[in-house]
Amino acid sequence: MQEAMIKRAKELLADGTVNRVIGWKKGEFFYDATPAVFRTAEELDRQFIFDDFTQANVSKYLVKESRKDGKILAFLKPCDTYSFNQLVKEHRIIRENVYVVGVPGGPKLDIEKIKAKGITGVLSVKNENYTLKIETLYGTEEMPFYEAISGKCESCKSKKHVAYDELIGEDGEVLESNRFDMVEKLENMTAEERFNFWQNELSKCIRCNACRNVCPACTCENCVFDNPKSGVDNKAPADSFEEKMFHIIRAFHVAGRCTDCGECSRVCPQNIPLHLLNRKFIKDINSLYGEYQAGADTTTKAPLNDYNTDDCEPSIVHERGVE
Amino acid sequence: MQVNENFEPVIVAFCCNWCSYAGADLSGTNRLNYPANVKIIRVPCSCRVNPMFILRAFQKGADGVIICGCHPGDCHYTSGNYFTRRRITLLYSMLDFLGIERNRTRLEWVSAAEGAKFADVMNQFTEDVRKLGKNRRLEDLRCRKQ
Amino acid sequence: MLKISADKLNSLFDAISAKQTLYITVDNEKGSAEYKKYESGMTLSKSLNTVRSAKDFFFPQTENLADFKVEGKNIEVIDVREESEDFVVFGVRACDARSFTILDKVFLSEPVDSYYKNRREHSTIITMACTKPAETCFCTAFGMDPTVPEGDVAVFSDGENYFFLERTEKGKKFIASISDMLEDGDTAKLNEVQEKARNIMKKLPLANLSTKSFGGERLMKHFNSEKWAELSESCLGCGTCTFVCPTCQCYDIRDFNTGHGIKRFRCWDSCMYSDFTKMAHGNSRNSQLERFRQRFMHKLVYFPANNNGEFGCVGCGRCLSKCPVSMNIVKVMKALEDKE
Amino acid sequence: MNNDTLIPLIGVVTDIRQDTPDVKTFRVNAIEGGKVFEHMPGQCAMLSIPGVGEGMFSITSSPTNKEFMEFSIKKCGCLTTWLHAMDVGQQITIRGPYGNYFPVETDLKGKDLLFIAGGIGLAPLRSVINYVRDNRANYGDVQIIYGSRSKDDLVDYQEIIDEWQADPNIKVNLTIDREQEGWDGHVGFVPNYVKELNPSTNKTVLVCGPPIMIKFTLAGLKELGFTETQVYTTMELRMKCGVGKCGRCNIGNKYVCKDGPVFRFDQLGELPDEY
Repeated sequence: MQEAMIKRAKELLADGTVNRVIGWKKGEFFYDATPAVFRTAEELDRQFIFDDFTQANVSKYLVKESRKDGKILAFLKPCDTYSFNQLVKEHRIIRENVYVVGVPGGPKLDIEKIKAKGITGVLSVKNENYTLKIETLYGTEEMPFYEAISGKCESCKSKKHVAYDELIGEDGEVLESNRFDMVEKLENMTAEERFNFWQNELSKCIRCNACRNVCPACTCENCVFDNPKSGVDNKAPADSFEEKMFHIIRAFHVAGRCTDCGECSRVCPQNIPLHLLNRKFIKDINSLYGEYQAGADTTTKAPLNDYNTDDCEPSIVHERGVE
Repeated sequence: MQVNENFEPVIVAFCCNWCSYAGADLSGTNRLNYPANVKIIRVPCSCRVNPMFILRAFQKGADGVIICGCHPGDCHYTSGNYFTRRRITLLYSMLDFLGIERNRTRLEWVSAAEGAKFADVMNQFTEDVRKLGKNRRLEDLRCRKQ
Repeated sequence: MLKISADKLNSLFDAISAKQTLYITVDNEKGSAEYKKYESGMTLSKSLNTVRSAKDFFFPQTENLADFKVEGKNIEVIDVREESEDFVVFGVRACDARSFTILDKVFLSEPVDSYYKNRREHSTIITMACTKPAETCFCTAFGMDPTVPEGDVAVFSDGENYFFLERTEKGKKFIASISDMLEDGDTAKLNEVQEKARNIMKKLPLANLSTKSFGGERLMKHFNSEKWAELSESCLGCGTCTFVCPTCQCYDIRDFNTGHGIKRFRCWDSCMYSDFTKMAHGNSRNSQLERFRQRFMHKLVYFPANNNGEFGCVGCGRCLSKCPVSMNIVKVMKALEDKE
Repeated sequence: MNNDTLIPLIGVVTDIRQDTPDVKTFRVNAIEGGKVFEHMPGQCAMLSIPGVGEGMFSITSSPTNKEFMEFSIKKCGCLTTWLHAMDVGQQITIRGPYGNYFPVETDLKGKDLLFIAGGIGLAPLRSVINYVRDNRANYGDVQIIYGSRSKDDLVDYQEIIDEWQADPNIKVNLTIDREQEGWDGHVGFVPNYVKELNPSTNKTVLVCGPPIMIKFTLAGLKELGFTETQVYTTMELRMKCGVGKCGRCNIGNKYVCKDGPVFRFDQLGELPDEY
């Protein structure tokens, strides 16, 4: 796949369709690819990488990149195309300045999951019939492929590209996913259990803002949490209230716009399951206002910018689930 | 749960200028009683209530937050309260998801003619919150008075 | 050397925690390590290092500096400082132990930061020698030997026993206080384990990382490097690297109105944030490029310029594993180092 | 526990003077009278209103003033707007003094001095000017070139007229940017005025003002034959701690709060252009 992508990128650079390519650049190790812009065929040959560990969603970079001179080639995985579409819909990405090549998605692997197994000093990973052979400083280790799948790919919602100019490989289908399972599990707990669950998770937050800054839906030029006049104490988890406030508002600001790409949980240094907050909103929107998938198209109205005169009352919250 | 009879909850009520605030006025001129625990904040429309306002009220010591607006269809700005309804439903659902007691939050439609309803709603809500006791799950410890 | 057998380690923890607060590294439910206050039954983590660094003990993420009571035109300042309790931190790695000497250079230089000093003086640091370094480790580049860490007491494990080596006066006192639980032990196996660890150290992927291209004298050269544009391109401007870094020490001072007084607190701040240098008019570091450059220049150039060549990085590898876009100090060093 | 520099002292505002439409000068005393602390010309202090903010301001009064400290503050942000709205008798928190100072007792001693200021840039220099006036015998010629947008924007205009211009040992040259009724002095930008006046190159120059003014003035001085080692300026960047620990006000490896705010231009030349 990587070769095909490099080949196609070089062709598009050569015929002048695009003057830049956004993709992933090889890192120090086999797993730490960095999103990067490539300008020449030589750079692509030397550094372009696309493998089991290129998880990062590059669509947010296109907000800035699509405002620069010339067209940029973007390789987007199916989940990335949803973010891309959503940003096009919100007029954040200038569609004409991006040439999208859809590439197959995951499942991608997460090095953290490998390390959480106690495997340390990893040097390389090979996938042999869905068993990972891991070369380490301390000998070879093995683990099942599926146990190393990144959180965001475990509950993949779709393998279909919703926006592209051309495809490499075949397009997939929207999947029946199990992504709301954990949300449901929490809903069925008692309020106190839920409170304890979130208290434990959110108290780990160090307010690094990685979840916000990586989020393709968070594209405000100046975030409310960066505005000293808003009176919100950013940076400081001074009290457990601060983290709750931050995470509720963060999720709320992207409610109805979050495509469930899973980047927030991927980047969290403390492994807080932030996607659950977003999925709770998605689940509520689906069940209360009709099925809606942000980013699936560029025309429909977002659920929070819309209403029906016969919408349910907020008291519905009091009537369902467990107190 | 143990109910502290002496506990006086702090209730913050966001009232829309055109209906509910007038409703509160009416309940006053009709000499209807509603608890002194209720602190009314007048907003131009229930839609003006940013979710952050609600969280901030809890942070600074509120034990319950209620939003009052015009009945659906009667919004002074045509559709403001329809947006409120969706937004607040999702927010309350999220607070519930985080384990905040669900009876601490409420939304009621109170028109300018419904002075009695206003008093009823406030009496009922204050009682509900009184039963729950002090807000501990969504409070900022720094704001707690020793 | 004095030792305790591995199965008795917990009884040692019980004995220490009976006298003073003890923090050890434990694994959480997600398999990553963190420092926790010791309670009976906790087991020492086998992980190499914690996600959050040990700087929290001396420079917590938020702390109250002072309270103010404002009444009319009058202001009253309330000093909220209290003498810290004595505490022991067990299981600090060589890199984090070195980070304390770096933080000392900042906080204990005149005027001394009394908040930091207070906690520092009341602490006993017990370090743990590394036997299984990870691929992200590069502490040797900064002149450390992780098999013989600094700290007040260094602890070595040969798998069956834990050996104790005093490294400071404070450490000597500490060992004396637990000496009834320790016995003399044979270090033959330990020497083997250490030899093995040293050999691994030489084979680490980053073993050849060199600092010779950096230091105060390269200030203008590195500052004006054209590489920064490319390096900072993917930076999200989040604060992950700074918050997990054991040596990042920038802070912000803010006021919080509690409704019945003002609390002035200080909290970690990040040079990666856009409001870090924002003034009423203008910002001296407007672009992410400048902010990104500041962080690495500080560690590799400015800090050594002000501190006799000592670098502001300890090679713990946290930023390597935690950066959302995998941009880190190693990549920066390799891009900027002198070719040939 | 010893005092910590981050824990402020209390000062009382005993006088407020409206200097220009957007600059007020505040007189600050300790509660029990007298000064809160001593300082040297060019040093700064952290003033704050709890709950509003804290900011670094240069102390505009001379250390030779034994009764009070003064701060000339321009209204531009959150804290300064609050300060401008307050009344006499208001307490504020104050900590300092921070930073280095103009070398009035060493390098400047016995030298001919040329002060060049623009707008609110006079604030830090006023401390030096009055210090020099009070120790007049230690210094040679003193010349002040001061410019502002208009006559109304000249900070400390009364003091300039009543005391400095009246002082036979000081030469004062004022200028404003544009023609104005009631102004018969010079009109034009400060850098150009400096060139017109063509001061002798054996003077030591102390310059402060908006960055763009400093830049052109320095270029002008170089044209006239001044070297960078003859010119001092004072800087400002965002500060929080005031003691070189919070990490934001650095220019290269120098912290403006601790190693500055006073720099000689040849020192600045060795640092990155990030201010």
